[in-house]
Amino acid sequence: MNEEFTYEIENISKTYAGNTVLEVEHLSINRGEIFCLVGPSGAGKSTLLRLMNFIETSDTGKIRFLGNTYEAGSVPPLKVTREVTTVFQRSALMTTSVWNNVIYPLKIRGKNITDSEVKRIENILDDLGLLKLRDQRADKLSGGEAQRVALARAIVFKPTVLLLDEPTANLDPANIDIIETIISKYIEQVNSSIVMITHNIFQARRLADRIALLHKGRIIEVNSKNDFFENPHEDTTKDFLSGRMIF
Amino acid sequence: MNEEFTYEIENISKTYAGNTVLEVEHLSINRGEIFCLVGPSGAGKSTLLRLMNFIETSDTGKIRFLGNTYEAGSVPPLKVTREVTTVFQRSALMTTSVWNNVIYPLKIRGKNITDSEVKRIENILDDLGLLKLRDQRADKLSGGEAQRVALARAIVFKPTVLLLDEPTANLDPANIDIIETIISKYIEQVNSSIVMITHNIFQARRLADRIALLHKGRIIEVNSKNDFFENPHEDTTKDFLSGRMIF
Amino acid sequence: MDGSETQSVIMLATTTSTDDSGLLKELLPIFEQESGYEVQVIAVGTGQAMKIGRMGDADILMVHARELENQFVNDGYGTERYSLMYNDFVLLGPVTDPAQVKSTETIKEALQAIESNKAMFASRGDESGTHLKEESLWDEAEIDVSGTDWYKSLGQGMGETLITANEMQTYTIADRGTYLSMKHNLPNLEIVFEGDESLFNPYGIIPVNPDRFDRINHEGAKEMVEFFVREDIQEKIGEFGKDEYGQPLFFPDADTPDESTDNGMNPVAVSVPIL
Amino acid sequence: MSSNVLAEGFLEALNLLMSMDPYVMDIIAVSLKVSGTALILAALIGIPLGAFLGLTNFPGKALITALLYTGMGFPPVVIGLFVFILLSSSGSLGSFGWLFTPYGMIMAQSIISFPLVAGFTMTAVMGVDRNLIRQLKSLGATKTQATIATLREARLGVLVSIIAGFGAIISEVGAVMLVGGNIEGATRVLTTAIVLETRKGNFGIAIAFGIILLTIAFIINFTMLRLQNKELSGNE
Amino acid sequence: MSSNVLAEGFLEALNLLMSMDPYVMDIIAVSLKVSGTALILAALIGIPLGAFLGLTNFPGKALITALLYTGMGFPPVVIGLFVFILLSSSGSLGSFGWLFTPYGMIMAQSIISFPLVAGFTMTAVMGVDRNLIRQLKSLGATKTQATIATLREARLGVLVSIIAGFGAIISEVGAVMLVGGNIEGATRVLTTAIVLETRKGNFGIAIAFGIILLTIAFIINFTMLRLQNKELSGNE
Ligand SMILES: Nc1ncnc2c1ncn2[C@@H]1O[C@H](COP(=O)(O)OP(=O)(O)OP(=O)(O)O)[C@@H](O)[C@H]1O
Ligand SMILES: Nc1ncnc2c1ncn2[C@@H]1O[C@H](COP(=O)(O)OP(=O)(O)OP(=O)(O)O)[C@@H](O)[C@H]1O
Ligand SMILES: [Mg+2]
Ligand SMILES: [Mg+2]
Repeated sequence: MNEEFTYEIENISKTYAGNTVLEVEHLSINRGEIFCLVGPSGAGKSTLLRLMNFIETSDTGKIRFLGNTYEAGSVPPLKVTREVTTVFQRSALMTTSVWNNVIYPLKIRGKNITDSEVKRIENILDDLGLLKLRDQRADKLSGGEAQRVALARAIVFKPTVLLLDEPTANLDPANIDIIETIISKYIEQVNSSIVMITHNIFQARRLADRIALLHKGRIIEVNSKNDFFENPHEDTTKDFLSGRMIF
Repeated sequence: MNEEFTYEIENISKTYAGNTVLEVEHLSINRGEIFCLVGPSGAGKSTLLRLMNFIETSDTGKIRFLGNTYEAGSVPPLKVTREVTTVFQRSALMTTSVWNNVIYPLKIRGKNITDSEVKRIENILDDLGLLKLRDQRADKLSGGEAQRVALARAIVFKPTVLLLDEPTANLDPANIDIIETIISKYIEQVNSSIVMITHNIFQARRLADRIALLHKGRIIEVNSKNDFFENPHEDTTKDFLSGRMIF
Repeated sequence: MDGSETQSVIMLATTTSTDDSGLLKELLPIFEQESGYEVQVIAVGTGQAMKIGRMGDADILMVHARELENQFVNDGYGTERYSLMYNDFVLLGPVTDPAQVKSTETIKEALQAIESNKAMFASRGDESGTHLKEESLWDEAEIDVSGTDWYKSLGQGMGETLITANEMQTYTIADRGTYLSMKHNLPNLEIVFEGDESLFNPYGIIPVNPDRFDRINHEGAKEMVEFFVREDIQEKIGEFGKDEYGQPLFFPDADTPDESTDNGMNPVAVSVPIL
Repeated sequence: MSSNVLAEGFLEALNLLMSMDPYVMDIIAVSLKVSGTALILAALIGIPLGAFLGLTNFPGKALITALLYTGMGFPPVVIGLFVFILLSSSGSLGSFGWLFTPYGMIMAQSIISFPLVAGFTMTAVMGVDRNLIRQLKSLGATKTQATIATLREARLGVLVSIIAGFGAIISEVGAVMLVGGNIEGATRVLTTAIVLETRKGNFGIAIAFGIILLTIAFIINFTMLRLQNKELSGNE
Repeated sequence: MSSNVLAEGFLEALNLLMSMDPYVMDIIAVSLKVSGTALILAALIGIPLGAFLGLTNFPGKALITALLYTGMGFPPVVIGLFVFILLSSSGSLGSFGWLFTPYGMIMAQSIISFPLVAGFTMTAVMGVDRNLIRQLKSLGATKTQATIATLREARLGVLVSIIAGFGAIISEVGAVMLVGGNIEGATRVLTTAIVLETRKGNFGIAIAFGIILLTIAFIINFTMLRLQNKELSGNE
């Protein structure tokens, strides 16, 4: 685990029904960084995240992850995939209580929910303003509540790598603030990385160490936060930042 | 249809499992305005929209809508409810092609899809960058694509009142721009109103005529756009705008 | 189905064993050809056949349960019972004959041998003509089978009972016709006792009383009775099965005077089949 | 013995099918006619009722549902008996003259398959995302239109409800035996023919009929499923 | 007359149940024991298999699925015949001595109910939001854990698959008649008793047994559904 990179992605691609929606020649995610992925709707951002979580496999290329290389079509062993988790764009909760949803990752890992664990989990729920919803059925939550439950469920088992697909899309400014604080603190705990998709450029600016622009399935530019916003290499990036159409 | 107000809401409330999540004493929506509803997650915004679309009925009070009054528990006739539609926070598309989804409201109204109609619908899809997805199955769309299809489906049949629940939550700046333009143009077509929930304060600022802050199920403040941002009456509003916690 | 159509069809309710013997398949086409009627055969349990008659859903019955037949006529559901033919019951058992029934002289001794050896016996147990006959035989042998564990009451038709007895290697009582027609499927069974005069099994044919129900095809039923008792048809009955089994399955007895209509209590006419 | 009988059955089945034996062809035709008609009737009532139950709440619904699910296990022979009593000359519908005719069999089989179709349709409809149903209403769908769209969403479940209803009646023997009477050339169907041959100890022919029945059911199911091919892809 | 027979049946049913007639109690006990055990066996194989089929794609799956759905309509009497031939003294499993015992009946009924349980479980699992399944995997669920969670999501459908399996075998007569032999005091169950009474022409008693059977099935279904009460609320 002394590698410089959490991910090193080479030449991966993904095709659905004859349509190649992702084609990444090279992308590496450094240890300890928050990496933001931006790009227009349909660019392939969520697809890339699914491949990074090994929920789907790429059609070509390979992914080096936490020190081991996985060829297209192959999947790491459970021990390794359990080190990474995604908070999906569209939160998918089980039709049971909020509490049961949040402790699910611990239960499937055979963890005992001791009193101190209960305390810890309740603290996380409290931080996210969810404590009073502890026993509510998850299919009755508001949009933003569901999104926060999904985040709580992801961080409760302290995965090494956290992939976030627009985790604040359905939230108000105050809640966005809370979640950004949680994300910033979390990167100090995990000795690895956070990859986050966001359409909120201000959010990327507040949180990211580096930013990549994905467009039509290809990486247009990867840059440090400052340069991405101040000195982008590519015209496409400039257009994207200014809200001009780049489809 | 010469009323001053599209909606006049009096003393409505909604309770789920003993929990009162909405209690609005008075709220009126003017003809011809874009009305933005903001507030923290779980405030009751989506619930209010469901009542305004008569998908659920309130437990108390009454709603005057397009010139007629509907008591708690009663629902307008089909002809009237067909004048209002909602784009939900979480887009719910049928598992068929994008095209079939978009023409659904026309089909259930017995409309003939003439060649010129096809042209018109294709233009809407094109505006929203969806034309090339016309025949894709709607359950295979990206988050932002699905949200745009849901919007296309709502405006295609030209409802008099449009209720939008965070219609740009999953979109990039350029797409947000497109949709805001479409919304601004649409209000000129409909001789009534648009009510829109958004967490994006900048968006409210760009689009709204008036803004209301909902908090814990109650309306805290209704104000013109300028005053809401520049001279809010309430401290809660100030806190909300500055991103401070107001739970 | 309208009225005129009804009258061109004759509903014959019979027992499964009668139908399974194949006799009707041989004779009915001749009748249909001659008379122009179409005959539809409902093959069911004995009790069920009587019930169908009592509900007016058949035009004519062909069964072999003398007591029940008399009762049917006496209760006014049938016009008259006509004797048709008879065969006999045989006692079947495993080839090994564990109760040594083969050495007995009378059916009474045979059944007593089964009881004293506690050899398994499979009864149809379905209140069919065969079952009622079997019960009367146990009565005559003064054996109470209830509550014994060697006596298996199956509650099934003749065919099923023979299959079961063959598998379980038990004794059982069957009519000769059914046994012969299924013999090739019953390798474990053979006749261990036959020929006792109390094993006589007469078949009757009863038109359903048209006065009791609408829509009874009484004309057809009468014609069918006339057909079955006719000399050439009676002869055919006596010939049936000879080619295939080397012996007849049934013996015509339409000539036997039938006194049941006189006093209704006429005991079964006794005539030992010549086998 | 066992392999002999099975092999014999297969050969016999092939033989019967190849030779287009009119006796067998007639039995197949009656089976398909009776069960097909019964299924259509059951679907015409069962699918709307199932959709209604799946989409509505009312007091006593749990009771109705339990009754419906119990109806799935209604012994065919008891249904046959009810229908028999009704259709008998001395029964209330005796004047129809349907006893021992395909009409009576269709009636009995409709009753048998209806709870299956309705029950599974209900379950399938209840599995549809409730947000979608709300969205449909918001788009102006009438109750009927929303129901139709919901059934379309639940199409695999509805298809399976039909398959289940068909499977139950094409393989059913108790009711058709009782109500139809197993009359050769008129009301004999595959299952009653199987029972008849079994009773006679002709296991080979019985199995041949069984194989024919299964082949028909398989072809019908496979065709229906092909039409819904995409729906079958696993929920990986 | 028809109403007479029905009324007679109801009274008779009440009477039999009230008097706790040992003959009847014995029949009920055998019915429940045989069908209950068969159902448990069918569920133990059918639920995992159905979940697997619902969650996986592989070549030839459409074929397997069609076979499974066809199995739902496998005539019980043919299954009975197969099992009979297998268990007969000259059959491959003849040495078990299971013919005409509850073991043989359980074997036949497991085979009958298994495709129903598996088929409906599969359909229910395929109705679960595929995003949820992805999310579970992403949270670190093993294939088995994700399957269990998916079955929990599809719980109403799985419950209905069990109810359907139970309904099919508790009401089934062809196979138990053949394999069990309807031996009084040993292998007689409610359905074979119904057939027996029907053959005897005792329609009243037959209907009484039918009512008893339905009452039992209803109580079991109602109890199971109560446990899942919330799931029943309509998808309004
Ligand atoms: N299973 C699938 N089958 C076919 N097309 C797919 C599938 N999944 C994704 N796509 C297509 O791939 C493209 C990229 O999808 P993806 O979800 O990665 O976009 P995204 O960048 O996350 O967009 P958004 O910001 O709108 O969520 C889209 O055009 C989408 O329609
Ligand atoms: N069917 C329900 N049963 C119980 N509670 C519910 C139900 N629907 C909504 N709620 C609760 O009502 C409250 C208001 O929900 P609503 O969806 O209106 O919030 P919102 O303002 O739209 O929030 P968000 O911005 O997060 O979408 C929430 O706390 C939610 O948990
Ligand atoms: Mg996405
Ligand atoms: Mg909301």
